[in-house]
Amino acid sequence: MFQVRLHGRGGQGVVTAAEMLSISAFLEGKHAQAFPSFGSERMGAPVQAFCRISENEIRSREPIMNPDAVIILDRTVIEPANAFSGLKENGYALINSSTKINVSLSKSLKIKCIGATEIALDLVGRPIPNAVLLGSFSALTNIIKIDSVIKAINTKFSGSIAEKNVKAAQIAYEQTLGGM
Amino acid sequence: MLQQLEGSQALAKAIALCRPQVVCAYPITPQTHIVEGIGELVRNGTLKNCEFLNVESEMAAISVAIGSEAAGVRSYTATSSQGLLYMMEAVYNASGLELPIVMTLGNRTIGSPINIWNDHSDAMSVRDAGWLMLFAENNQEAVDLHIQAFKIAESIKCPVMVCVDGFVLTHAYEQVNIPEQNEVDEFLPKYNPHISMDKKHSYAIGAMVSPNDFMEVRYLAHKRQLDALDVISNVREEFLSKFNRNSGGLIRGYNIDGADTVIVAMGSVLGTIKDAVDNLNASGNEKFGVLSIISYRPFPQNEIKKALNQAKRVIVVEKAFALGKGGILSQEIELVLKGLNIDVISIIAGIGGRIITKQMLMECFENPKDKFQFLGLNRATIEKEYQSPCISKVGKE
Amino acid sequence: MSSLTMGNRFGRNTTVQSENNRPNSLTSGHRACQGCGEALAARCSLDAAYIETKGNIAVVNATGCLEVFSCAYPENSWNIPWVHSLFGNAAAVASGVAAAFKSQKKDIRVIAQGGDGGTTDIGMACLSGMFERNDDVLYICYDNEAYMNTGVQRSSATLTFARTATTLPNGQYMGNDIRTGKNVPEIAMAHGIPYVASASIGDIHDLEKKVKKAIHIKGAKYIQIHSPCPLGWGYPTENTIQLAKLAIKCGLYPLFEAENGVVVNSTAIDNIISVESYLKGQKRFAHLFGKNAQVNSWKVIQELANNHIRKYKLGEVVYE
Amino acid sequence: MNKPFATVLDPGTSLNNKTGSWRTIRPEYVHRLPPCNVTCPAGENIQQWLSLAQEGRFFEAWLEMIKDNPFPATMGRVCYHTCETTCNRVQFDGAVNINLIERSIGDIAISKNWKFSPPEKSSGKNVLIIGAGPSGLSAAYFLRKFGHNVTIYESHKLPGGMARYGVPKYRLPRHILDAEIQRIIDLGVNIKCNQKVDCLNDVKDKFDAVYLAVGASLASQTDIEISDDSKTVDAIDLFKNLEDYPDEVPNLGQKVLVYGGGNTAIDAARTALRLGAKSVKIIYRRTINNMPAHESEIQEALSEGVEIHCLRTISSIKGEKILLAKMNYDEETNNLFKTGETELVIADSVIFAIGQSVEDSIVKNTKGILISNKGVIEINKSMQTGVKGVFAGGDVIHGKRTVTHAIGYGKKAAKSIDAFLNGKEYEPNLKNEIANFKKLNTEYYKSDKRKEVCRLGELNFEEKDVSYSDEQIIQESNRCFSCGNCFHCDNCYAYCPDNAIIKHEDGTLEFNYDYCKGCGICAKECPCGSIRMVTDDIN
Repeated sequence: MFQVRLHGRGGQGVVTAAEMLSISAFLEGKHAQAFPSFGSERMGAPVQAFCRISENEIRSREPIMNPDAVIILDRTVIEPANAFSGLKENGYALINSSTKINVSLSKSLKIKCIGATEIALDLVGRPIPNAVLLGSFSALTNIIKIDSVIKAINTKFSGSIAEKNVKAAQIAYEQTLGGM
Repeated sequence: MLQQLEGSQALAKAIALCRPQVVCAYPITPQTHIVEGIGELVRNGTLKNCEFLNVESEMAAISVAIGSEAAGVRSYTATSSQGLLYMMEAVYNASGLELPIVMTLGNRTIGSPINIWNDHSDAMSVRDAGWLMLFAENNQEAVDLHIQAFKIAESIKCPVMVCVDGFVLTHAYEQVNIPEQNEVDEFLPKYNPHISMDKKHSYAIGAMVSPNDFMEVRYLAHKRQLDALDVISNVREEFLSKFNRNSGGLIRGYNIDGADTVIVAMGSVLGTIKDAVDNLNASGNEKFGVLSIISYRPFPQNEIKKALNQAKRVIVVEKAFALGKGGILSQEIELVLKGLNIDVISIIAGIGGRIITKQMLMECFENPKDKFQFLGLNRATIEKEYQSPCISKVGKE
Repeated sequence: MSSLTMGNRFGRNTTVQSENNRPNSLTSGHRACQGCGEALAARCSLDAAYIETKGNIAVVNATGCLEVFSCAYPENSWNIPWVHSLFGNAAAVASGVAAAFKSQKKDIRVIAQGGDGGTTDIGMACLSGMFERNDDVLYICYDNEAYMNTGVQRSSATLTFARTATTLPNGQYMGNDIRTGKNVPEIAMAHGIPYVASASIGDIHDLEKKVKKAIHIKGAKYIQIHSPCPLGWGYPTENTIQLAKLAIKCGLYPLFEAENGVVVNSTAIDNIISVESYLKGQKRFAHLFGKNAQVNSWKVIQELANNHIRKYKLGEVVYE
Repeated sequence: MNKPFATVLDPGTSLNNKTGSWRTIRPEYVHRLPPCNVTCPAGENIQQWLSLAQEGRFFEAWLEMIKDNPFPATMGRVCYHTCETTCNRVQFDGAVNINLIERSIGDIAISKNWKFSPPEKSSGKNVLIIGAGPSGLSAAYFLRKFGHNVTIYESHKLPGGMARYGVPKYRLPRHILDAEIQRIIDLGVNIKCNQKVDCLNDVKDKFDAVYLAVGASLASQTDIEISDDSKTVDAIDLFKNLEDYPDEVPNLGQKVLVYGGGNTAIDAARTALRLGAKSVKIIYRRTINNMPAHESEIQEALSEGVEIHCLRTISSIKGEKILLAKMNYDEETNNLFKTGETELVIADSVIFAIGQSVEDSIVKNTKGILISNKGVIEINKSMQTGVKGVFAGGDVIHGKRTVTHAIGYGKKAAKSIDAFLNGKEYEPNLKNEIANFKKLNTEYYKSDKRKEVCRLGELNFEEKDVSYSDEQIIQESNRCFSCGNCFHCDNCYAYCPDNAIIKHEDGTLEFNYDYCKGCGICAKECPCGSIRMVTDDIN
């Protein structure tokens, strides 16, 4: 079971990212479960979402407290949301940031920063970094294939928005692979 | 077809497959996505010959469904929490009129204080309202129960409420097998209403009934619910043979043969419970089993008794309780097991969306300290509040 | 012979009610009080709708006198498809019935009906919702100006100073001195629905004309019918029609029609009378005229009538 | 369909609930007597023929008229129509113009040559009627219809009595009168004119019954001092001469006085104008409001230029000088006295129109027939004189002397004689309660002004044609309230909150006491007062 926790703010597509992640896994024949940290839907408020990926049926519905990876869509929530809490030893932390983030942690993590918002603005025209980060996540973790991410984007979006997001995710994927 | 879908979207698709002709909706979290989904299916032409009404309140929503069922068409609505209470009067009315409405209850607690998160307080508040109440364990079952619900409702002329845990299921993406339209059509034939409103059926529906006959009306309604036990089982069988999925029915056991302790629960918490029980069984000596109650109304007493009578201990995990008394489901289980010398423990969990973790459950199952307890209750807060001059010290626990 | 009668042997300008094959939507054996205005209003309205649609109507009834006296097991007085759900939800149930017919492509016209309590008070939310959605329902309110079924308590349709069980004229209180605050036809008009009308059993020609017109209009329609209640108002049972006529003649119950939110027609009064002659025949206003009455207190009601006369252009104000 | 128990019910099942048991009073349909009918001297069922006229069924309306009066066209001209005075519509927007409708239909009957149907049977009995005036002719008509053989002896040249000799032509054209008399003759009545009966005893035994209808044809006498050179004439003689010798136009001079205040005085004055008088003055002792003449007649006379000088009596007539005594009259006490003042007027002639009296010589030798102190023959309630089989009516008895009354007497006498001939006593029908205005609910009648006509024509002896057109007849008939009798307005049926009235195919209505709760709305909303509430019998 691979568990991912996503952090961000309302309006950044945190929940959609979790959903697309689950769809990507599903498309690879895996079981996946995505769910938000339920609350009223307010723009700008800190938001969490979760995604479990497994070869077997997923029954548990508890929130993810010990993720294998965290995806941070907005670096400003890291502290207030305690975004790294419970993250496993050698877990992944994918952070939307064009500059490198210095975090002092007691455990070793695989941290990757990517300027997803810039890529999104550049290619999609909107500051929604979720698809970009999923492309990067695919490269970073290899838990899901980039093809699955592209398919997932295409189920959630359509037309030019889908096209642009796919492009952005691919760029992020390439960038991430190249940077490793 | 197997799809990765949000629970609400899956339900919207499933309900559309049942071809309701009137769907009415009033927004309340967390039920909203379901009717939004149906609305979209109506608008894009997937669900044909269906009137989708945006009404001004839950009272209107259920009332529209009452009207359309009375006029002889398959009708659907959904609500949660306060919405259910707001339609309460009509909830009783719908069952009294024997109108086979199907309603999704996206379970949510009841305020005040206002709280939009999941528990079963809303469902428990209508447990005597004459509706059949079925609880879904996961989104696949939620989908399947809705398809079964129309069939059950229409065959016994009684409304059915399908309880789906708010957020936990309604907002969760997971894989769901959505049946094909032709399969559903075969399973759920065209609605043949027992009452309708036209020149040929000039009936008066909803007569006043005096003390001379009212008790008989109620008795018959009770009898109908008891008869529904068989209907629910049969529909499950039929569904199984048609769709090859073991969804619905009255109860479902998990490792209960030879279990010392059986955990009884309803709804989505069962998944986490099963994981907890698997962990316990893998490590300890005591053997744990799980009993899912799918049909809460009618209450399958005999089936429950049969499932539990070998256990030494029964732990009921319930997401609602009766203030001033205690667990609700546990009381009913206790009555079923009366005289069998089985300990019944009531664990109130997840109230107002409080986190229920596998860890918490395991600890509690292994060593339930009290016969009645609240899972994850913050003692410090309680103690602090007890120091407050505003709180009466009388009857301090 | 006069065309003001309900029928005549020449068949000129006759009412549905005068026809020997009228449908009797509400038939005999119902348990309404002697001289019940509501029973009459309901039969008149539904018969007109029935004739106009060749029997293709379905009726939703709010809880209240009409429902209780017409349909108690084992006796049903209705000869039309009829459903009763609750006190406050008739409009919504009717929306559901209309939706059902629409989905089945059945051309059956839907009528919801209730008293003033079930309409102007507890049923207001559902009513407004039905209006706002412009659902294809004709809502008829039989207005007898109080909760009669429960023993004559004040409703938002109760006339100023009227005595009810909850507005007794005790001490300094003058009956319903809360004022008459809710003009539901105007509220209906504010929704911009295609058709709104007021009517009265004091003018059945007019009433039938309005129902016949409304029943064909697609969308939400509202007709409020003044239906005197011998019990609640305190008058001899034979005076039901007379009082309805007096209410029209003094201007207190203006008869008008509105389309899409605009008054398009009102019935002018030939010889306007004083409200006094209307009020005096009713016990609910006896305290305005008795020994201990405040002098000319009833003139407040006259002013209400005058306002109607001016607003709906019923004629010249005669009594100031 | 397997319906839920108790909450879903079949339609109309409340018919099992007989709410009639709630009732303490109950409505019933009644027939009340309309005031027009009550006051009609001939007892015409006016409402009934108006009802037929409303439907344009003029023949049936005429048949209904002739049930009580064989002279519709005549009566439509000369009747003083008390029916219209008492018509309830007077209190609403003016009486129904009954008289003109009767005339109009009567004229249609003449123009279409409608006949009386012959008697259905023959009794073989012979009845003699003495006098072919309105009363005698009326009696003859009814007796003939009853199947008796009728012979009339008439002293004048022509039948018609006062209708011919007391009513000027411009009010009653003779072809109208002749046509209506001819119908009676056509029915088989044998009228022998110029046949004066001097003594009843000479003829009475030859018949099974006799009806004395000789009228009052003697001009009343006065004690006014009249000089020999004065020119005076009795109105009744003036009319007779005009009728029997139309070529001899009497010369009344330029200035004419008429003495009297009745209809005859008015007729005389208007006749004088037509004979060339330039000034006609009526001298009457009381006030104009007390004149016995009919209001409309007075108005017409005034319009034609007749002057009416009230509160005066004639003291003496000396040539052209006529001395009048001024009078004082107290209406309350009915005291009439001379003021002492006098007035002298100049006139070429004076016409007396101060009443007529009965010529009683015919019965002087008949034992048992009594003459009252007022000079009229006394009769019992069956109109029989003191002699068995001898009846009397019309102006010879005490009562109102109008053509209409005469026709009424004739009808009543005929019924009595018929009963007598069958060995029975005539019993009049019991009269229903009167439908007065209070019993009506006039809200349901639309205001519709009475259609008036102006009867005034040119100053000659031709009648002005004022009859209604067919449409006008229908329109005016429709103004009838139908007082006291259901006219099928269906108000009761429509307004009953309990549907407790059954309307049959033919439009007739019946109370269904199974469901009637006795609220009384039907009675209250009945426009014509033909429903009454009565205490319910306790069964």
